[in-house]
Amino acid sequence: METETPMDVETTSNNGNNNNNNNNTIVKTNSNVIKEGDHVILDINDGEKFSVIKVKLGSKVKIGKKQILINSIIGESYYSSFQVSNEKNTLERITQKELDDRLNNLVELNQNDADNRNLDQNNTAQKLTQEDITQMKEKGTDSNTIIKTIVENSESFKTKTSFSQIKYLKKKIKKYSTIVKIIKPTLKSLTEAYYKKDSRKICGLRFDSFGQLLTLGNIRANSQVLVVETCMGLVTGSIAERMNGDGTILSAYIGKGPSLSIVNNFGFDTDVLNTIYPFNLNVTSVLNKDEDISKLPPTASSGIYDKQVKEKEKGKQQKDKVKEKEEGDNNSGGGGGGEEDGGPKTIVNQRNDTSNENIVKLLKDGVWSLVIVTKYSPLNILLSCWPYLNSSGSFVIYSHFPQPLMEVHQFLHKNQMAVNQQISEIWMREHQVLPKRTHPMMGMDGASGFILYGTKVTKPSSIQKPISSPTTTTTTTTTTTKTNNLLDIENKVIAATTTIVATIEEEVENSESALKKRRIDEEQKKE
Amino acid sequence: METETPMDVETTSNNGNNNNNNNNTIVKTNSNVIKEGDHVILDINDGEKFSVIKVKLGSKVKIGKKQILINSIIGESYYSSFQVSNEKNTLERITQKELDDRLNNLVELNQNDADNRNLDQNNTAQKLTQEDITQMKEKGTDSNTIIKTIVENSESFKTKTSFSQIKYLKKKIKKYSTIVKIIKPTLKSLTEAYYKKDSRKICGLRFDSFGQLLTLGNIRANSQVLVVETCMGLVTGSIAERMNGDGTILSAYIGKGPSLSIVNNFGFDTDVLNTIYPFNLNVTSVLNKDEDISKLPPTASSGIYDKQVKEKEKGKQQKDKVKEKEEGDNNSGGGGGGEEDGGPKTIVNQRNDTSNENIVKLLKDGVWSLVIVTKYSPLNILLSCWPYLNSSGSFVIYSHFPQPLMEVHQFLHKNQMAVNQQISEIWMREHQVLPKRTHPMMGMDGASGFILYGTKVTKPSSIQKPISSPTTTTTTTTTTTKTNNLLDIENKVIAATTTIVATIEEEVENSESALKKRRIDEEQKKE
Amino acid sequence: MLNPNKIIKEGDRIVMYNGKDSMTVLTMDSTNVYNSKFGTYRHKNIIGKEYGSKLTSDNGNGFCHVIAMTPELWSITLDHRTQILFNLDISTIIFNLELKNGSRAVESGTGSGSLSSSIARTVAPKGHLFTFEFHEERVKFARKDFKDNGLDKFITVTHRDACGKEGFLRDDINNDIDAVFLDLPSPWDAIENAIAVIHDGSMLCSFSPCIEQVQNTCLKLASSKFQEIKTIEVLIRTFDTRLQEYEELNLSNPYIDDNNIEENSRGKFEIGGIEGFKKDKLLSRPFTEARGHTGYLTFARYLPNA
Amino acid sequence: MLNPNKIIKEGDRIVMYNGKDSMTVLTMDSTNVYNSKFGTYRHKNIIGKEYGSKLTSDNGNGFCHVIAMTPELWSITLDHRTQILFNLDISTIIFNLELKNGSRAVESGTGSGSLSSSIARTVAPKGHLFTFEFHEERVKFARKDFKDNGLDKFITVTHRDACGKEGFLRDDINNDIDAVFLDLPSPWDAIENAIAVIHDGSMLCSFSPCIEQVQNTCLKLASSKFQEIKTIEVLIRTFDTRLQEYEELNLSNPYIDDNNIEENSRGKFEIGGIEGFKKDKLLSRPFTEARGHTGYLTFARYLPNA
Repeated sequence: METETPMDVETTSNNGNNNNNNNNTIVKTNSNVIKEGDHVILDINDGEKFSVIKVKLGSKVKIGKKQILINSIIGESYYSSFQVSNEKNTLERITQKELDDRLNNLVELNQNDADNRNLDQNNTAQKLTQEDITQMKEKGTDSNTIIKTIVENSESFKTKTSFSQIKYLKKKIKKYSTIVKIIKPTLKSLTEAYYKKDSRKICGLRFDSFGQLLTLGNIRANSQVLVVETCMGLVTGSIAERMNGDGTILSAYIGKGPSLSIVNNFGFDTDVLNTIYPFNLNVTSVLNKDEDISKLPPTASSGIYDKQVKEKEKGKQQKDKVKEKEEGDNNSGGGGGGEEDGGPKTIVNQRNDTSNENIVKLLKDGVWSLVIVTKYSPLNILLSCWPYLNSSGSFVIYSHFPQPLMEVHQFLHKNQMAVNQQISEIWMREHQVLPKRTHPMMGMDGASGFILYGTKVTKPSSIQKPISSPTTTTTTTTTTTKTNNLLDIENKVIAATTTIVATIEEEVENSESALKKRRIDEEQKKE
Repeated sequence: METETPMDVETTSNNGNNNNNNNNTIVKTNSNVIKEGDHVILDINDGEKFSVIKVKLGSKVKIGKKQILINSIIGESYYSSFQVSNEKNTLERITQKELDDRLNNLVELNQNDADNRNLDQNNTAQKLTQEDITQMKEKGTDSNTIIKTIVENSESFKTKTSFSQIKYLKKKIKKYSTIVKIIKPTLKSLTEAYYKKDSRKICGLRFDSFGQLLTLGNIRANSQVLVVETCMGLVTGSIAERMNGDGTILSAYIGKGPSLSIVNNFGFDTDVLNTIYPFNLNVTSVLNKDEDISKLPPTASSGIYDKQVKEKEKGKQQKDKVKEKEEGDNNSGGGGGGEEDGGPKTIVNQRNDTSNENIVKLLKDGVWSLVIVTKYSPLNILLSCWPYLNSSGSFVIYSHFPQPLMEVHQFLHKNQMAVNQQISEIWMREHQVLPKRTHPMMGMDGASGFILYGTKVTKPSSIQKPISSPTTTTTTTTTTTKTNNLLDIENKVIAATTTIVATIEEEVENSESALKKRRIDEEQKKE
Repeated sequence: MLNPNKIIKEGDRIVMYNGKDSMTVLTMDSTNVYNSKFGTYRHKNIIGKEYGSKLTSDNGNGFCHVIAMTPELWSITLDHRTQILFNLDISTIIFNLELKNGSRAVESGTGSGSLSSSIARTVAPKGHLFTFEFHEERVKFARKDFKDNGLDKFITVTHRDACGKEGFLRDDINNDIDAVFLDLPSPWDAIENAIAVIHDGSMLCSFSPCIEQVQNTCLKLASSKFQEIKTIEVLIRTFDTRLQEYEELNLSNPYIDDNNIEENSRGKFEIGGIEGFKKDKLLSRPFTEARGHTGYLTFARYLPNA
Repeated sequence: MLNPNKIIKEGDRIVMYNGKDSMTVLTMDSTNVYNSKFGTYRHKNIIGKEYGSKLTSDNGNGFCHVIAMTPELWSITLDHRTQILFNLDISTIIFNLELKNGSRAVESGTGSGSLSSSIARTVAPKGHLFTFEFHEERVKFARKDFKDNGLDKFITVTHRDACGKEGFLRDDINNDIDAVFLDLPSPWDAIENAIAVIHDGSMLCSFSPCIEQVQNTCLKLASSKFQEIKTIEVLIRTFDTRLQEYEELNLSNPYIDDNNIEENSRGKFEIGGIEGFKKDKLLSRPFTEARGHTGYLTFARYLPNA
């Protein structure tokens, strides 16, 4: 494996005294240092805003209303914090200890735990007006002085408990100074950033659901995966990160061209980018109809393609297509094109063959995992991809709503196309762990989304064409077909389901009793 | 208010030095004592089994395989525990302290916290065979001796931590001795008992959902409530308990006669029983059609009616009806007729007029709350009762499944029949609170069921007949109508919904922002 | 609040409803006018209308539903002087404290009076709530609110520290309290005071946000002849339910005939060579913004003789 | 486990699937026979079949799906020697430890090897898992399982107490560990040992059932140059989804015509003078039996220079 770019050093310069499966070199001590050419996430004021940039000596980043020079981050450790210097328009290194000390040195904290018995409820305890504060800011007063002045003019500050005082100060510090933390772009950090920024762009895919998606999808190196997503490439990127250069990712797009701009922000090495094969989902549809694939347009260029290279390759006549693509990009990304997409485009797939002919070949070879995360109704997408999922392969669908997954579940169950199916949701909560103040966080994200997973199976005879009608409850769709036909279908479905209901019941009860059994087992073990 | 029966002493002999709204006498010191004539719940081995009986000197109860005399419980405090004496077939008072001491005196507990490093995983640490133990039991060896012998023959017991040892002993004590706790029947205790025993009989109504149902239904004394339930009377009884003699409960049954056997087990006073007016749900249906109500059969006798009294009143010709009723009872109670229904029947509604004519009058007067907890599809039931719910009255529906509630929600919203609607579910977890071992319980009840509540509103003009078709997604129903008609409806619904979607969106966003705002408010207050 | 008539009359407290986030409480005063972004309404034009009516504003530009007050609506509309208990906690507390018409209950602190109002609804008219609050200003606000809502006959507010020497003792309380609710920073310090007013079989509930408080409370309860000690958490999950535009792609597959999809012409579209159509589907999902914690509820029954 | 072929061959480890509660793991040995209540299957009749096939038993009475092994199926089918980590905890751990092909990870204890198998799948083939277990018998079982599942190339099991003096030090570990996972009664005692093998930016995760353990761990992490300290709980909610018989009552009301209901003749019934009919409806609800707690997951990043 070659190390062509300085990105993702941890991976590509991986060697040393490991056992037997490692043909790379390890220079772990350097892996956490920010270098030129790295993609980094700027976390501004603890999640207030995120930007992804490629580090270059002399380049500037817009933070607030100012253009800030980023030179000082080069050579520092990842996850370090920097304060924006308003005078010099630079970033100045500040350690966690300095941040903490600043808090403690700013004012004297209350040593006794005050109670709030005599706390005045009206929030008129501040003697400074908003105007006074604005004036200070405009004069360029440094943030520490502003905060100190505010605190000195607060009547209620003295009556607060030290815990409340710290909380108050932290808030003020955040308000009157800008701290930038430099984060290494990984699946985890990018998911956090995009979820906080606008979760709709990534279909609301929360980190814990995302983890389940990759686990239940049996994602691993040296596997073949078919992914259909409208998450700007985050899902494709996640699989590429996990595989880290070994395997094949068939990434189906819905639109004029691939919408994989987030893949860029991982800062992947060429080896990793070469595992990604973008293609139009329409290919599976055309293939299923046994129509001629050569009539389809080739995979259009995309965010993960270097526009210039592509244009040179394909000639001038492609220019219009690129423009269209950008529109398509914006559509499916839910308004896309934020500054995080603005970094220089890297070159992907110089070596792999993304011609429709090769895509068809790869699809026909079969994949071991099918992953669907889109804003579209999933059943048709799943069925269109189903022929290319190997028997015994894993499928996993993420959806904002449970209802579409219920329909898929019922369809596959009814037609005996899958086993081990399960619809699930995650309940996740963060905790505040502090001496005498331990409790779950008051705020909570209540919507993990829903996941359906299962294992594809085949009948002894080979795949038969099952009866139509997705489920008995799809409605607007079903109800508009010709009526005689419809009634026929209804009857068939009803007839077919009576026995199936019993089968599910059995399986379901088994599953409940399995849990019971396991619990008993565990309790016995605990004794 | 008269005190005719010795039941429910706390309420009926309620007096003393209270402020101004109390015309009863308080003899609180006696209220917790078990007396003859009381209904009591026998909790056998901490929830293993429950029985409800009416206390009578000399009566026996079947516990395990034996008939046990209950005389000794009379005069003791409620919530006391008794041990079944195998020799004398009586109940012997045992205090919590004695139970605890027994645990501690049985064997010496480990003082050091052993770790499980060398714990043998195979559970072959018991030298006694199951046969040995059975022999001891058959010989009539007392439970303490059996447990002591088992422990002495356990290799692994010595290596356990004291905490595990206690857990182990508690299990063994439960296994080899029978402890009966006498519990006062209340909404809380009856709900716990029936939920543990067979939650399906009470539609899976969990205590926390039940609490929400009564709160969101705005249940209070001096109100009028219409309740439709198939929970054997638990919901009707809960409302009667809350109202405690002041108010009117129109309790609609589905079947041949009222199925209110659990109402008996509350041990209500006549005043309370007289607030309950059972009637056939068909009355609302007939009334809605403007058909002659006099053609309907009168309210049949039921579990809450003394059969003998009723039979005397109605003559021999009613006998067949009673039999039919019992069948109906069993059907709607989900297999009913357990031993908890076996107690002597009390007399209800001697004074209130449950003739269909009076029911119609009460319905037409209007109710302030509509409560629905049945196993049937709720929309038709709700709409059938809707004309009798006062404008601005509260409705609340409980369902095992969210889908039927979604349909009701959409129907009422679309036709502007209700505001302030909300579908919700409860996540509830119990905690183990012990020094150094505090954590949520490993087992959890994951299904609270779902509740829809809202407030009925009227349009300025008075109620108009809205377009038909419950929702766009009801299906088997809708799809079988004449097709032309159906397509018309589809179009209308679709046309109608485009604007509605916007309205909901607005309200929904408001509600999210309201939560945000409240959170900010709170945080400011906390400072 | 407890006995609304069907028709709105002078002096009634009503709720002007314009969405879950937009409710206003009005006390009917025929000389008064209500102005909002939903229009102008003279009270005298509201009086005489049926509760639950949809009213058109005086100038005909806006509309508003006028509904009767309940403790739940009150707790949404009240000015949050302190953190309030949530509806689900309230209903769980009332259920497990076994409250009903006739119960005599003690509460501390009163806070915003949200729980007090719910308890009063349940114990009225035969029972009574004694609520204790150490913050003087809150006592005043609460007394006024209870009076305005017509609950003052059923609630007595005492300005006192529940952990102090006097505790819950009053001349009109005489070991006859059926249920005690504590929402205090150090609930364990009030448990002896609670014991002084309750009877054999009474229930106690303590609400605490932090687990350390729960641990202390449980230890104190266990050593004070309480049994059935149980700590739970309840959280509400609410659902965003609506007819939603949902996009279906028309892709070929070997398993179903897709011609039924092509016939549906509503909102047909094309994307990247794939045909699709839009449909309205009744969908439901939990709201993203949810409440992750309110507090732990610890219940126990006082059984000195068991 | 990691590279199944499409066709079953001698020596493969396969799963005989007959429902979520009824799975059996078999190692293909053409001389062997599998007997179950779902029929008798000679291995030689299984070998050569496609993975995912529905097989009919040799006597034709039963059938069975034969599917490829995954770490998830393995964790369901394995003999639970200790409490195992649940699937959702595992996926959350792997996600937040930022594991991928090439990562070098440390785990203690090994337990049943359920998490180990999942980690191995993720870090293989370029990376490695070093797992430490103080219980000798478990070490033996784990080594055998990893070998049987073809994971031994990617997992090294060390029989050692993670809190002991040696900690995680080995000749083949050299401050190059990217992620450490601790499932220990006193995780705080192993944190110094973890620091000895990780590098700037490495992640640590500790799993503990009790909140007191979490409190100690967080204090230790905060004083040991860890940042981004975060404690979460994740619980899975699974849904019972099926076509369900649902009863609709035909009751008159002034709002909708009910004749469409009467026309539906499937499973018509009459109860107490009310007509009704049965229909099949696709319904879903959470399972009643659920997991209320597994443990708290505390994550932190080692940042000695930040």
